[in-house]
Amino acid sequence: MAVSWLSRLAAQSSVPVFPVRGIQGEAALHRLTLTPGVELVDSPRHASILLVAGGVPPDQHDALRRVHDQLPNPFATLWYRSEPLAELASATRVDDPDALPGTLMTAHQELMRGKRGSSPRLLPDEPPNPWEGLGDDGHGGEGMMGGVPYGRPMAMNMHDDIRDGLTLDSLTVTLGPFLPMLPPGLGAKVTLQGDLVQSWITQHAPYPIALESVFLEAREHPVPIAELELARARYHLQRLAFALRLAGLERLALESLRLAQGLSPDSRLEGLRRRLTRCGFFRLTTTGRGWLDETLARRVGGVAARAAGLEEDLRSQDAAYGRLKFTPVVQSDGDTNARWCQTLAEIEQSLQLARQAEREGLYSETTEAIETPRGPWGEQRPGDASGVIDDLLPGLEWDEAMTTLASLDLAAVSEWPQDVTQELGEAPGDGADAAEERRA
Amino acid sequence: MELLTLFFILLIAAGLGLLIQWLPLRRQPMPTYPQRAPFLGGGLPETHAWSRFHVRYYPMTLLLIAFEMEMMFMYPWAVVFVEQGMKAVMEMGMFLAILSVGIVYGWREGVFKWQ
Amino acid sequence: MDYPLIVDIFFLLLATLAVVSGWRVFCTDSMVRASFFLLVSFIAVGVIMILLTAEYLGVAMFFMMAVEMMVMAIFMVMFMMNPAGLNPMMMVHQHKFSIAAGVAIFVVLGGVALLSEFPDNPLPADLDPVASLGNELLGDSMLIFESAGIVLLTTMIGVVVLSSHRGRYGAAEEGSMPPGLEPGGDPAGMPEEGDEGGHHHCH
Amino acid sequence: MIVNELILPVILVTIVLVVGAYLVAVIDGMIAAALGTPQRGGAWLAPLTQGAWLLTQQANATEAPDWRAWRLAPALYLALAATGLAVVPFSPTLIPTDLVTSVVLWGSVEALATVVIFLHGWSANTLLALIGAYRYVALGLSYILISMFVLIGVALPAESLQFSQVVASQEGLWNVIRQPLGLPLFLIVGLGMTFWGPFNLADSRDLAGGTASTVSGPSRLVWELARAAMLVAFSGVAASAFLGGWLGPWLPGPLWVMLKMLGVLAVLLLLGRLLPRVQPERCVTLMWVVLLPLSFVDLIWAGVEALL
Repeated sequence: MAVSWLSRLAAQSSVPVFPVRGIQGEAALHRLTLTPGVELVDSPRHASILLVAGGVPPDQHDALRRVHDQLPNPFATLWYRSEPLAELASATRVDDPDALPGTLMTAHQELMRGKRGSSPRLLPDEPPNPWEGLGDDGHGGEGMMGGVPYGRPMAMNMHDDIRDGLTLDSLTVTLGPFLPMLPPGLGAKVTLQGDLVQSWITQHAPYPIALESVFLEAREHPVPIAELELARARYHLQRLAFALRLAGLERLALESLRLAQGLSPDSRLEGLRRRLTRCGFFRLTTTGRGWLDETLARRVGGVAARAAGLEEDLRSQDAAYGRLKFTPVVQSDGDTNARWCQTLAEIEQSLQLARQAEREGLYSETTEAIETPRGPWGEQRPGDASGVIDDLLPGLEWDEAMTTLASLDLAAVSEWPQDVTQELGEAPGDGADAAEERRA
Repeated sequence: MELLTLFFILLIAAGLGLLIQWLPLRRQPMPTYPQRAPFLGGGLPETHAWSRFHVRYYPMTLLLIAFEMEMMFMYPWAVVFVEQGMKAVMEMGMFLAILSVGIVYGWREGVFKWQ
Repeated sequence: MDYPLIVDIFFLLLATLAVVSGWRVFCTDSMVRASFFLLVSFIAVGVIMILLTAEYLGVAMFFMMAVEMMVMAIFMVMFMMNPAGLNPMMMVHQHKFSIAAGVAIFVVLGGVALLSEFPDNPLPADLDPVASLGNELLGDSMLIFESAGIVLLTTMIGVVVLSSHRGRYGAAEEGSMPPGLEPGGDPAGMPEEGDEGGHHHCH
Repeated sequence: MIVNELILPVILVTIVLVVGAYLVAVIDGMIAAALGTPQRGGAWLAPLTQGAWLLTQQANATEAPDWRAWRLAPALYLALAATGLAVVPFSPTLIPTDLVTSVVLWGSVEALATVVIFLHGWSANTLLALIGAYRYVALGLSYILISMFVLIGVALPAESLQFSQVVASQEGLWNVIRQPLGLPLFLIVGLGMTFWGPFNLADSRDLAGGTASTVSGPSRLVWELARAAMLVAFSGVAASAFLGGWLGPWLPGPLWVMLKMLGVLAVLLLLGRLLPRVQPERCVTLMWVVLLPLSFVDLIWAGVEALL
């Protein structure tokens, strides 16, 4: 049988997975990126498995259903630390990160060999607007521009273009919350004219990010500075990896992730930095765009603020850091390029601090105000700053907008540390989800 | 004869491309409407994507047409270049110098930037 | 001249393709399809030219028309309503006049083709049309060729002036101000402030 | 005669195209593995399993695509790749299409590729594919001039627009040495034509796959196949224009051509993995302001060299 021969061959292919990045799903996806035989793809059309990594708040279940239905047959779903949709009660659910790659591969193989049926379609097979048999020609349209030809209205011009004032059609779409180029959970209503963003209205804030538990402990009692600084460097390296992947530098993204995975005080960043400069990442990809003024930079905080020249780092208030002769690094430009230079400089600084602190066995002293990698945590945790992009992105081209977004760290910090479910050994964060929703 | 060969090569390649698509498609039912919706990460578009799309580099395309028109003269010129020697160098040098002025002017006016 | 029968067959096929795709240009609703139908028509004509051993002109036709139709498609989509023809529309106007004009031109051209006597002076077999074209450009037609360069330069400048919104000194509608001749000086080459009454200095 | 002039070239081109496209995937996989991408199974099997998976996957549709253009575009791209390979001379006698103006024919393949790639993104009628298509046109209309200058440069010493003559003119010294700027510039054109690596403006990650973001199954297979095939065709042209085509000691001509093609492919694929994607606006400026003057210089160099 030709067909069975084909499916046997197909079963051996690497598993194309479309990840839906939910709350606290990032860590598992970082591991999957480094797993052989699993390929994380950007479009659901290119996937045979829909992996929902982390919880999804109920008000985004509709969006999840839409993404689910966009995978071509045959496909399967897998829920990692996430409650499957009610319609898919029998769906495979995995909570152990170590079992995830194996389960993905088994699911793909079973799917190809026909041992597992394709996931059912969740939404009714109806066009967005009824069109058949309607209108002048039975295709739903009326006149030149009217009606809903084939189910959707046609784009009409709304506004003059913000750059050259031509009044051509603008396209309004809602993006996210599961668009792979955006931060997880970010949803927005966007108007584009050509590939230029005309308006950007953020509708859903990105999901709160979970920091490593050492940052939460540092709020309660002194912790080893070396540990704190390594966790900080790890966080930035993972962000860098995302941006590098977006820029088509898969190789350096993996290098960055590997560095993050095996990070120790003796790790060195020079190699990665040299390769980044040599391949032209700073000149060809990151633009001078995405500039934050002082007010906006302060609203975002952390790396973005220091990249804009604000010398704000709560670590300078800590006496232990004072003994390490810590002074914050700053850049002056405040644009995408400056933010990446700042990030690299901070990773280097963190590694150096970690080395020194480990030698001297230093512990952090201040617990009232700590500097998380996301920003200062004094009175309250760093909050959601996604509002700034509403002002920042209009006027940028799609490519610039995505590069700028990747360079900004906007999500609020979650009140739960990263590994809570693993340590408690309990089922995935429904409780955490609920808490996040209350906060959001 | 060369053209006939080329014709067969074209036919085979295009036929192969269509056949690979058509053979598995015969038995396949039309995907459902939700599946056919554009992928925007769970979001939806308000309208069709086909529209009066604002191209940002339109002055560049016009400049290209003028330049390309001129380039077509260069192919025959290339064939007789060695034969004609210095005369060909002078003539084409003049011609290219004239047109380079156009490019430099366009660059100064920011034609290669997105409008 | 003798040539194989297959050339005749291909000529007929290509001629039909050229005419049919040329006709489709006016029947389709989509601007993109219309542009590329025209491209197909031109390609068919280009192949016919190659069959007539005008190898350079034929291939140059593919080349030029591919770029030009691409640019045409871009502009048609940019400026025509309903560019993809989602709602059907009539692409032609003035039917009676155009039919009459078409018939008249067809008759005239057909008459020319049938009635005129074509010269019959066979070319030497080793003639290289590309090289002779090159020699022509470097010989008698040199002046025409160089003037074409000037005309194209004028075209380029005109194109830039008309279409570029982004000027050298900033966007057009923001008053595109050149910098001063010395740092901090008045804009160079601009009428002085307060001259808007219409009295311009003549330097 | 029929066998030599018709059947043999047709079979040769078809085989080189298909095997070449497979090798592109294999070499790319090997380069990725060498650069640290985790891989399971061998690089030799991966393209086959991937292809098999795409054949079993359902072909996606969009709400109101331009059906004919959408299905035709990948097939036409493949046909263009085949045309490109057909102008490559494999030996002094084995030349599938030895047109007097084959250099110009290759130029028109480049121009038509832009049309086809645009059509692929346009006809899907979805936002991300549309942006990819229009971005690609900006690139496609920019690299074409560079390619023309560079190829006119190789036509000068050959005194002909025929690739077989171009190869013959390199008997003494290959063009890669004679015109040192030519090959690097031409490689950039090749990456642009196949929107590979730094010039992947059409199908990039920031558009979730761009023009390919809405296709799946067999259609996507043909599209990726055509893209790899175009890379093969390009490497064939680059090998004939700059690396002396069939010229070389000991081995028969066709084998030399294929070895040189493999070399060009390896360099292209390596560049594709090493460089970041260029921003579209910057890309157009780079092409017109930096690379176009460089190709002027290349042409002048070639002209002076040819007269000396």
